Amino acid sequence: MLIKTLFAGAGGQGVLSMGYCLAYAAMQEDLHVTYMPAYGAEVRGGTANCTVVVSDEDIASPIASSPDNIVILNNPSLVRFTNFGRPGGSYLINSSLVNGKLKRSDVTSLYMPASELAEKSGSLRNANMMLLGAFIAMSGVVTMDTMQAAIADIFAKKNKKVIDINQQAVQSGYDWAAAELGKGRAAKKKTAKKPAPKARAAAGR
Amino acid sequence: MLIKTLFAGAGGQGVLSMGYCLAYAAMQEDLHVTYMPAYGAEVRGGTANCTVVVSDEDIASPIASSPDNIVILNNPSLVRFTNFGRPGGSYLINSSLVNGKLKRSDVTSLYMPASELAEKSGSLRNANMMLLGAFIAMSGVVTMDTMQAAIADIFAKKNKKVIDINQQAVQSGYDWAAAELGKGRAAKKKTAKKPAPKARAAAGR
Amino acid sequence: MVKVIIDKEWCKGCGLCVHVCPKGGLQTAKKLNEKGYFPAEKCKTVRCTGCGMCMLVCPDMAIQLVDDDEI
Amino acid sequence: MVKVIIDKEWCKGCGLCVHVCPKGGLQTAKKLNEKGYFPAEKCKTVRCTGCGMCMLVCPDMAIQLVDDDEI
Amino acid sequence: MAKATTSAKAAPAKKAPAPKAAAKKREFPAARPSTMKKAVMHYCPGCGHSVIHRLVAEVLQEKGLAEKTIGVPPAGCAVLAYFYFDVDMVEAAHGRACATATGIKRVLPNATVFSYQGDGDLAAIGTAELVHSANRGEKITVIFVNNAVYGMTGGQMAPTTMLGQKTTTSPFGRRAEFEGHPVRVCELLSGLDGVAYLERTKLNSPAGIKKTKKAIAKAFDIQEQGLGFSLVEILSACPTNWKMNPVQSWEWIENVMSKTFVPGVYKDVTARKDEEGGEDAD
Amino acid sequence: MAKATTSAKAAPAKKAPAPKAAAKKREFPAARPSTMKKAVMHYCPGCGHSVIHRLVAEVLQEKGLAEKTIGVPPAGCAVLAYFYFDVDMVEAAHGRACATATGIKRVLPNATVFSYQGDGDLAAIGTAELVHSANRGEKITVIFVNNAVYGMTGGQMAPTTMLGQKTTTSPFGRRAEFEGHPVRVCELLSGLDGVAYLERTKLNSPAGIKKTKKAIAKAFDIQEQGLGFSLVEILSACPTNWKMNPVQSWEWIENVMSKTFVPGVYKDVTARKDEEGGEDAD
Amino acid sequence: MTKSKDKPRKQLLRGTEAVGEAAIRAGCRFYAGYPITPQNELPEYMSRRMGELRAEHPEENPVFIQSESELSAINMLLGASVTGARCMTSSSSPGISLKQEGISFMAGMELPAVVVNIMRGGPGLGNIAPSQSDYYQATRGGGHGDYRTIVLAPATVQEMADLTYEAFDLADKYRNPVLVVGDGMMGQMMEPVIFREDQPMRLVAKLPPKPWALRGAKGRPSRFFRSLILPPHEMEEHNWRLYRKLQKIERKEPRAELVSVDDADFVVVAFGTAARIARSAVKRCRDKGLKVGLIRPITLWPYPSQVIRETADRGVQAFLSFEMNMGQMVDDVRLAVEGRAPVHFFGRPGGVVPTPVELAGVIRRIYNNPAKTM
Amino acid sequence: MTKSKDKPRKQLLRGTEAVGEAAIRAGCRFYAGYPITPQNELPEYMSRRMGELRAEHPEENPVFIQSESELSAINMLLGASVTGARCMTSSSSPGISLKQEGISFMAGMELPAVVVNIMRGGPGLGNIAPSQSDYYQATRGGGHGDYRTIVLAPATVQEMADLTYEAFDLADKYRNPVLVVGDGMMGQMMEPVIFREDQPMRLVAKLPPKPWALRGAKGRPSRFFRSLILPPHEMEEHNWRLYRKLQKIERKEPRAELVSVDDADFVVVAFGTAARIARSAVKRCRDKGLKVGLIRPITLWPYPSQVIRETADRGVQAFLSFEMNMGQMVDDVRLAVEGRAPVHFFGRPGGVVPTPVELAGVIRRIYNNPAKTM
Ligand SMILES: Cc1ncc(C[n+]2csc(CCOP(=O)(O)OP(=O)(O)O)c2C)c(N)n1
Ligand SMILES: Cc1ncc(C[n+]2csc(CCOP(=O)(O)OP(=O)(O)O)c2C)c(N)n1
Ligand code: SF4
Ligand code: SF4
Ligand code: SF4
Ligand code: SF4
Ligand code: SF4
Ligand code: SF4
Ligand SMILES: [Mg+2]
Ligand SMILES: [Mg+2]
Repeated sequence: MLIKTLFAGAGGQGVLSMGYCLAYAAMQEDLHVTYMPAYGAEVRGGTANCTVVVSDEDIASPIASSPDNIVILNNPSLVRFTNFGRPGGSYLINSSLVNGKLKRSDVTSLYMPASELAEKSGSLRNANMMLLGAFIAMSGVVTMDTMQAAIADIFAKKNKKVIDINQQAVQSGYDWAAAELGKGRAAKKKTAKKPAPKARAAAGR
Repeated sequence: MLIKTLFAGAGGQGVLSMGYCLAYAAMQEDLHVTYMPAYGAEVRGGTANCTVVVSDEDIASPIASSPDNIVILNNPSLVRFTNFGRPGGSYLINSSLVNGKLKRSDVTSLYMPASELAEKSGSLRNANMMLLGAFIAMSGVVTMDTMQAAIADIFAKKNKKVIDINQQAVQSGYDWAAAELGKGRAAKKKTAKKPAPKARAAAGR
Repeated sequence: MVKVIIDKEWCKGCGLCVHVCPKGGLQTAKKLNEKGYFPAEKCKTVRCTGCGMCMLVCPDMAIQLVDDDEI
Repeated sequence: MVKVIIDKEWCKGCGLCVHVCPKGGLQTAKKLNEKGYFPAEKCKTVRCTGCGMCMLVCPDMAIQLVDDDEI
Repeated sequence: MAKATTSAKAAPAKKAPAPKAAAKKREFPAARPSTMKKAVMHYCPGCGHSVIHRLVAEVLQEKGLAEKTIGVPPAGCAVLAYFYFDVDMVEAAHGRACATATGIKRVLPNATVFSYQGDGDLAAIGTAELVHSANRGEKITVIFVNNAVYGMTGGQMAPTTMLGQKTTTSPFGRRAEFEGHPVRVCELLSGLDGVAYLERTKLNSPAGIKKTKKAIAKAFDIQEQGLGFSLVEILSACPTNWKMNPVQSWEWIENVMSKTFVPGVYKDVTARKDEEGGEDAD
Repeated sequence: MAKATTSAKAAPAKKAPAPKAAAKKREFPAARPSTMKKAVMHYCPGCGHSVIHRLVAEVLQEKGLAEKTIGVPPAGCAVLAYFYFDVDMVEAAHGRACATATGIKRVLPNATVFSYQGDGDLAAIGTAELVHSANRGEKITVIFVNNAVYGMTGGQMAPTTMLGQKTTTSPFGRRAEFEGHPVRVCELLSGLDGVAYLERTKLNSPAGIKKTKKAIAKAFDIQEQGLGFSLVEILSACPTNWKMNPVQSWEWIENVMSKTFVPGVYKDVTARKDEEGGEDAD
Repeated sequence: MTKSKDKPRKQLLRGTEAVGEAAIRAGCRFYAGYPITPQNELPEYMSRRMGELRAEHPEENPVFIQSESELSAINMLLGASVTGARCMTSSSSPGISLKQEGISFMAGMELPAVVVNIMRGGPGLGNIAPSQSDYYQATRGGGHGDYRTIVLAPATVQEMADLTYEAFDLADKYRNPVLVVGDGMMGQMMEPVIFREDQPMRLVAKLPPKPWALRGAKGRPSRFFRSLILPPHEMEEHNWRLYRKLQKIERKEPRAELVSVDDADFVVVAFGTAARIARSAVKRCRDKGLKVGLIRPITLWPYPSQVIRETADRGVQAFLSFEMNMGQMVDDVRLAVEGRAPVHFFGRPGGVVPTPVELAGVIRRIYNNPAKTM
Repeated sequence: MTKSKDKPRKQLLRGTEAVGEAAIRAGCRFYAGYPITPQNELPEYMSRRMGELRAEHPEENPVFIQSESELSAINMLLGASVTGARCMTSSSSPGISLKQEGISFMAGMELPAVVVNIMRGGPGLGNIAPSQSDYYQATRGGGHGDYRTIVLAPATVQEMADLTYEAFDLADKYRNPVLVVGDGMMGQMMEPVIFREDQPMRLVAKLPPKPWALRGAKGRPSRFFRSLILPPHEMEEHNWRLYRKLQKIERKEPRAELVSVDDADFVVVAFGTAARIARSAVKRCRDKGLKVGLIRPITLWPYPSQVIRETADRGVQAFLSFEMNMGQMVDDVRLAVEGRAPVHFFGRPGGVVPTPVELAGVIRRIYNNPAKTM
């Protein structure tokens, strides 16, 4: 099992936190995990992305030339990473902030109006966590339990409210996606054979 | 043939010029020659010395751990270099500026009151050239003709008078020493077999 | 008459032109441009005097003044 | 009475003490020291006031004032 | 046909792209001087570098200097300046732009040579090169962009960071006791005899931009006249690392930075004595 | 028994060599403070370094600081200072003494830390370290020996070389046009906020020597009080490289050097405003 | 962040943070450095942690200085080190070049220090992508004079922590600068890290004393540190003394990890990030039945020559030095193998990180034709 | 001093003066440097000669700058070089360490320059006596990144002149920095020097044009020089391009002098001052009937590996690398020999110059027991 996920968006959209939470959760499941931010610090720009690799073995490289999963938070990222995901992989796309659709048919894609949903649910700033929840529903890289525990851990220094808000956002994203996927082939995924104990296959493969 | 000569005295006594003139003359005789100033520039001090190596072959090192000839211009140099000359070698000593005698018997030594002689002859500043003349008489490393030509060359940019003064000083030193050595074993030297064409043995060996 | 033209694809949405326009003649668009910025745009309702402040301050040279009469 | 003592082996013959003595009480010796310098020495003829200038300026701490009375 | 009115004066368009038949189609952005390449700059939204680039390029164009100019960008956010300036350029090592500019100018005394440096580059690692090229009176122009942080590397403390300012390496705010006071470059250099011109401006208003351009123009004049070293220090926004939006950044320049870094002409060998020094009315 | 009257005040002789029975036999030289080792110094006859060493050592002795002092000699003629000062010392790389002293003082805030630097070391290669440790207000004392040349390396031009002065690398005399004017360190630093004390003295007369000692004492006081960076610049003879005898060297300091490098207190945070700055009557 | 009392727990740390935290735990209380990508998070981390520590343990007097340059930083370290403080600086390639003079000084004066190089691509400004092109500089002493520094090359974030922690002990033990080298990947990547019980937070008061340190001459004769030794014979003696120390290090400290080397007839040699790729490629090859092994030098100096030589003596068909540069460590592999087997090189400079698949392809090609060096 | 019209005549020149005069003749019109013993006479010479030249040939615009530091000097050179000027800087070991960043930049930007290192003993301030302890730094690139500089190692003052003269052509030909390395002995010593007819004074106007130089964009599109290349693939491509250039240099430029190697069954390898001693020691040994030869690398990089390897193939019993350091070039000898014969090392660091007698003794000892490496 070796699952590579890229999160991409604009600076400030919380892309790096998404990756961090996923990596943290994977660590809690005693998986091998690497988290790698794209560091373009010598050139300024509004984009941010990071890659999380989860595996049950040593991980060679924390960067991915063709990730299994790609989570897209805004339009420039969609443009940039359209051809980046591996054939057969999956895309999760914040449809609120992209123009049009992914121009590929060899990957699974799920469009979530995350910004709108987040705004409606109270704060635009939760869009990333909702997407993260949806991503978990879609990919099953870690369990929701682990993720919820991870969030409690990560924000332990902040107040309880921050934890709650984030946990709720993740959950609502998960629920949204589970429902959405349920409409399609989510059921199929739920019964997919796990390639290794403690490891879950990437959704949509 | 390989003759190493060390000139030692105080800064400003013209020690480096002596070595330079000798080296220059040897060059004019198409000998292999190196001239090496002692560069103690990281430590200040009043002393100066240089080594001239003359040979009919490639010269390995321009410095000498036990020079054949040593020319001493002042007392600190005498103290410092008393044990430095190779056994069987020779010392030429400016007796005007040293206290007492060399405490060695395994070397030839010649004492020349060079400062006094120079002062008498007009200028204290000629002492070094007089010693150089004496050194040539004593060692025969180069001929007087070459040396006189070398001086003309070296001071060519200065006026005629400078050349004259220096040539006269060298000559008078040479004459003084020749006379002095004549009293002893100078005659012997004059007939000594030359070890190689164009090369002359060090006196006093 | 002098007129302001904003190239929304060169604009990075810094908002400085909006800030300096003495007439309040510029505003931030609601729609992202291709680069992902909300570009500046002219307010339909306000009359631009062609003072050129917006062009002067625009870091990305996305604004230009043109003489409308000559078009 | 205060008296000047010059250690000629520490002296480097810089001449500064000779220069500053307000009484002209010091001079340069004719004889080299072991290091090859002409050291400073007291003039036999001049009376030192013990002002200490020479000691103050001596770079090599070759000069000392001693209280003669106590010897 | 629309007539483009740029803030640059019409310049002898020697190097303008070959006149196209499509002149009728407006090309954007046309506010761009001919001394700039038509490239999107990598600077963040509202970054002062972008404006300063244009001002320098306009001055070079207006004075007809472009063809004999060699620019020296630094390591700093402006490291890619050669992608934007349409003049010969050579990248300097971090902090060494003044030395490199010296090397160029000494070989080509008639060339127009400028270095373009940030506050970290010029006032930290490049201090010795700055002070000594200023002192030697090298006939170069330094465009000094003071944004109170290390922009490129992610907002670390610079020598010019304000007291109390939090940066990634002064997380508790700069403290005079440990990190010292902000270094005022114009003041520091003003006593050096080789310096011919020093001015500090603030790039936070249309008026400030105009004033900055005037200062840059003056600095290049000084160089062309061979009078000595010239430097323009520009208080310039770094919204990204200040964690402000561009408008807030402008306000911060006004209310905070320019209190410590007082704008004004700090030296001008062409001025009468009484004109020089102190803060000038803006 | 003879009573030695040294120019140093009697100090608590804690570290004096064990009292010998031979106390009656006068030991020379006894004018030496206990903070100096009994070693012949390698300096040339008449060299200012020799005197400055003694003055610093006397001040350390008189103030009882020796046991908590760490000195930082430079690369320069004074590189061997650790052979003469009887305090802990660590050799710095050429020009970096201020950085090294900073490292020491930050770890040991209660230690007395001084650097001892020549004009090449401090005002050329060490410019950045000097300016920034001064600006940070490092609580160190810099003894700055300005002899207008690179002494150790054989008399090359220094940043402080006089206009017109011939050196081995300015064989035609220093020219303002190419080599710039002499760098005036006290003036340069005086505007930096971290600086607490700056004085320039001339070491060319008994009065100058006394004044220099006072300045050094004051600088160490400032350090002990934790007020900031202190530096004493001393105009000091290098007869060897000036190609003068020591007496002529003193005159040259008076007639030439001190005209450009005007002695005086350039900054003193303990002084009332009106006392500070400008040339003081000698 | 982590308190010394905490019992070992997993943390997700960035490479640079792991270095910083390990340094703090190892008793480092002096950091001086200058920003440069891709290691900025290290000074940033230190600025915060030293500040926190100053509040918690004012008596430890923790110091963070953002120096005016890399040169200044290394010379501040020299001062801090001579007082006995455990100290660290960090930078990336161009900045490390600027530190070479200072490193040479510290080696000459036998002053311990830890210097971290998060390498980037070069020469010149190069780029900030992962690269291993400072291998020569690190292992041969880019500075002047006869000296070496111990060079540690972690390949995981856990090792970034472990080796940094150890670096301080090694530096003190041998009184010599120790380099820790990583690259943009090692520095930026996050992985789980555990600080073990044998890696506790060490307070300054409990560190082994350094009787040689300078802190003022109270109660003892004054002494000094220098590297200037003018008389050649004394300088020679000093150099030989250093040499014997270096030889001791060469005997005692070489370290390498061996992966399925025992029965290998082809061995890849790689360190740091490259070794991660190599490990994976070797596994791929093994899966396909190729008897390939990996030697991963953990110390780049002293180089684990002996284990390589022994492996060569065991009859390995060929070696492949795999590096993210144009071929530098390959010298050391050749020097170890000394003609016993062909030594091949595969590398990609400039920040391109080859994939395990790519490397496995290279291995297969050579495996089938081991005698022919490229 | 010497006018270009003079017909060849012998001059007695100091090593540093020979370098200076050769540089002037080769068309060098830009010198920037900072004093440091034992090479001070070189900047001193340049300050005088550039001044004289400015009077004679104002149109050549000769420039001498005593920079504020070595760092500044190398970066001034970068500026001068980019304009197309032939330029030189010089220093000694610690100062050369400070130039490493700049040298890496110039190599990365493909800018020619001549850098002279009159080595002294190290590490640290060390001393000023003759030493060869910067071999690694010179040949491996003490700076960061994948690059090399051509390294020329003269062994006589005549060669100081000849190789410096040539260094400018090599630098321009390959657009790469060229190092000339000597030591205090080579720099301070005077020997007879002849500037040959094929080494005339070259006026700037007559030098080959450098179409790549920056002198303002008049009449052509503007262009720029940089070493920052952010995209890894571009950086890699750039690096490989440099690599191919370096390989070409490795093919074309290695140079060595062979002394009685033909029938030797024992070969000493030594360069610079050490080679002078070795030459004399070899002669002594030959006189005593020992079949000893000498290989003297003239280029330290590219290293004359092939001639050494060929010699080894011919069945030489053993090699001895003789160096005035603790053993650096011995790596290159080993890499060339690759196990074909034992490679011994003898060296003295710190400025002690062994005598031919001493070295001959060492040779004899090994000669009688060639297999046993020390
Ligand atoms: C020798 C060296 N040290 C450090 C760096 C990393 N670096 C690049 S730019 C920079 C500072 C940028 O700050 P500033 O000069 O203020 O320019 P800004 O980006 O703010 O415009 C630093 C430290 C480098 N490239 N080289
Ligand atoms: C990096 C480096 N560059 C150059 C030198 C050579 N050097 C030693 S001392 C010195 C300058 C001495 O001049 P100054 O600082 O004025 O001290 P002085 O000898 O005049 O007292 C120089 C250039 C060195 N040791 N290290
Ligand atoms: S030209 Fe003036 S009035 Fe018109 S939009 Fe721009 S700033 Fe506003
Ligand atoms: S100033 Fe320019 S970049 Fe900024 S919002 Fe206006 S048009 Fe866009
Ligand atoms: S104490 Fe005064 S009077 Fe006596 S010798 Fe010294 S300077 Fe002259
Ligand atoms: S001042 Fe001192 S060193 Fe100078 S001459 Fe007088 S006693 Fe001698
Ligand atoms: S980081 Fe700051 S200085 Fe750099 S481009 Fe962005 S706003 Fe400008
Ligand atoms: S060279 Fe000058 S500074 Fe150095 S010891 Fe001699 S007189 Fe003093
Ligand atoms: Mg900045
Ligand atoms: Mg000096």
